[in-house]
Amino acid sequence: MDDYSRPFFRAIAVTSLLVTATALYLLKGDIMNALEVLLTDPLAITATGLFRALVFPGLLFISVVPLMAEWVERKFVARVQVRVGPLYVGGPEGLLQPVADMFKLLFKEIIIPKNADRPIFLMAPVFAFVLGALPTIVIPYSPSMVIWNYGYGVLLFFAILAFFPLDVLLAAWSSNNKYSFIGGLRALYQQASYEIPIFLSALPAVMLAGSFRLADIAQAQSKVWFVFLAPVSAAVFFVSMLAEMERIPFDMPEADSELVSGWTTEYSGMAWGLYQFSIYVKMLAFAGIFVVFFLGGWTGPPVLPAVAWSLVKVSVVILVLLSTRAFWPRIRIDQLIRAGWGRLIPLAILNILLLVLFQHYLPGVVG
Amino acid sequence: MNGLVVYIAASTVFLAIGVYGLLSKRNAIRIMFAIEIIINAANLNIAAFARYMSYDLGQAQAVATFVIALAAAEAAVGLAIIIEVFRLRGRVDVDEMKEMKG
Amino acid sequence: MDYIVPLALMAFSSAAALFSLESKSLVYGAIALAVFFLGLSLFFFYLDLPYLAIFQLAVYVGAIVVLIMFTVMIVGDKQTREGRAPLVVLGALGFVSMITSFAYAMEYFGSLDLVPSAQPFSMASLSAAIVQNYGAVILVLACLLTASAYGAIALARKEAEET
Amino acid sequence: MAVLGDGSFWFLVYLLLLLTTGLVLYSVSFALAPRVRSPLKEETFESGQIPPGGKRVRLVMQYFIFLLLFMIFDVVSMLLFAWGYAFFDYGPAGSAYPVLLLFFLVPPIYLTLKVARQVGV
Repeated sequence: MDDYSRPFFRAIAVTSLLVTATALYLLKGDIMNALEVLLTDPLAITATGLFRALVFPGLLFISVVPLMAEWVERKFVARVQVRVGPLYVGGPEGLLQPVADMFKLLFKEIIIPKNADRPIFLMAPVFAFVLGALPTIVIPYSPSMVIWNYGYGVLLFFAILAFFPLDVLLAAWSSNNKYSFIGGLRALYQQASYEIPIFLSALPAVMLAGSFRLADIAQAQSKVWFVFLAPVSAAVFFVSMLAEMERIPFDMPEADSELVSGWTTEYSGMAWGLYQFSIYVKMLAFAGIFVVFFLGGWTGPPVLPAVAWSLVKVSVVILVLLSTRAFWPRIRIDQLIRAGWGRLIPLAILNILLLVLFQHYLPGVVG
Repeated sequence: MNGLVVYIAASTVFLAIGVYGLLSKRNAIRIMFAIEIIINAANLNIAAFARYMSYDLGQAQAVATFVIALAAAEAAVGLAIIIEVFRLRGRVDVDEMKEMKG
Repeated sequence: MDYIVPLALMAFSSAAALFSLESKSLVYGAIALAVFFLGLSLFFFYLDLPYLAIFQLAVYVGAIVVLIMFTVMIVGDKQTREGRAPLVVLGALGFVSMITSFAYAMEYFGSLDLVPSAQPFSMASLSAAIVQNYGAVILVLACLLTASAYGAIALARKEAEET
Repeated sequence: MAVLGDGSFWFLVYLLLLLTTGLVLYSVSFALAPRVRSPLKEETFESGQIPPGGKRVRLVMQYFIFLLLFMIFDVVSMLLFAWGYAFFDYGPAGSAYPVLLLFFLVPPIYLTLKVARQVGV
């Protein structure tokens, strides 16, 4: 490390120390409480808030799932393309390859390009990481297994989502690279265009359940899953989800054959790693909310516990999301925008109108 | 003294900052900033009075959301105008927008 | 203490608002504007009006700031000429007059014996307001939004034709 | 007035935890990774070409109209959530104005798509 990067390092280190201290100060009562519970009744630890924030729907879970998802994706795509994929690191089938990748990224240099806007360039990945992971706070995995059972969870989820284009645009602009900026603008067009189908196709779930609380929405599907009452909306939501995450049929922002690597072109090392992580953790959040909106959350036959049902559904949705990468070609940006405004929004509106028409018959089936 | 006074003070300060920006800036985008700040000052007043005067909170929030909707419509048209002026003139000073024939 | 949180939010937001108007770079100004909107939404959260707070975040930070940022990046970050001396004086006068009117407002509202109403906000009352009381307002709003959409499209149309 | 009620304490905690994680990963990377300055490395990457032109070029913006439309729709769809919350409470009559609001916004989409097609976007 030379003089040139020392101020950044110092600033980041001091900030992280301050933030850690604040978190510890806020949590001191809960930590003592959790320790006490751990000593008296270890199984009851899952009911404490600290466990939720740190382990299960919280930090540990959302950092393990992206690593697993990356491994599954690489294996899956490799199999489809008649390759073997990761093989050597960590026991069978290269299971620990993503962990090795993470350590590799830790040791790679973070290059700051010439004429870049340094404060924005360096802080954008951290905010992307936070914004990508924050929506998972409202997603319930069972009636009680949720970090914050907020009464306005649906709106909060979408509000946090709305910050993402801003971060992408700033990252693209600050790296002072033409490819980055084109990629950033494409990401902006894409995420802005597909936010509306997401809103409008999430509306039927709220309409049917009559609540913004995600746990209530899942509970309302104890009789019929909303995917059967609002199938068009579910389809629209799924496609918009792919577009919001910039997965393969819609990955114009980082079209590697045209735009080098889109808006992440100038990012290297852990900065790039944080971006990649944020994309995968966003996938987890989206899969979770898709399950809650349309696939009934934790509801299902009582052969499995509630949490297991949620996890099974979320894994299935993530698998389907990942598999698109292997099967579909990339479409063009104008086709994408035309499809979003000309097809998906009218379809979402159509489903809302259908629900209004059949309003009289609905209360019987909504639990 | 009561808590409402703090909100009125905050609202006044925002309004004053907004008016200052509106009058002293040349750049059309800066003027846009000032307008948004003024609209937000009004919204803060609506919210604070609803809470302290025991008005119906639902109606107050509905009115505030309508204000935000108007602000969004205004921003859409305003930014379209700014882009158009920039295309014609190459800069966005309001002093130079003497004729708007398009 | 009842005043500390609003006062802190006021300092935070007004600093952001001032920075958004006075910063050298327009991009940093737009970021400061986003911070100002965030401060306002914290105000609304503190007043226990969550729907309005989240609406503020989604619309202002999610749409308006993004569009402003886009415009700034198209128009160029660097400032054109800035500041108008006679009007700065006028602005200062406006500032003073507003502070004076605030003093008068204080005299009235400060003397009242007000406490924040303890009623929790229920979403049902907002829905009732939107569906029952303000149906006609929604219609007018629809007309206005449509008109502004038409206007914006008509303005942007020429731009699209030339590129 | 609820400041940290309704479990929003955990929102703050979670936010801080995420910030800590991101910043710690970042600072560990800054501490461990080597840093060697060289003018070639800091040149912006444009597929091996020497980057031509000025610092920040102005770029095409033919989809600007869709952004403007997005702004209008963002407001409308957030407003519709307030109606969706009480969908069953007011019967068909309550749905009249919101549905009308949706219908009003279909022509601008059509017009925008037409304009976009005219200019060959």
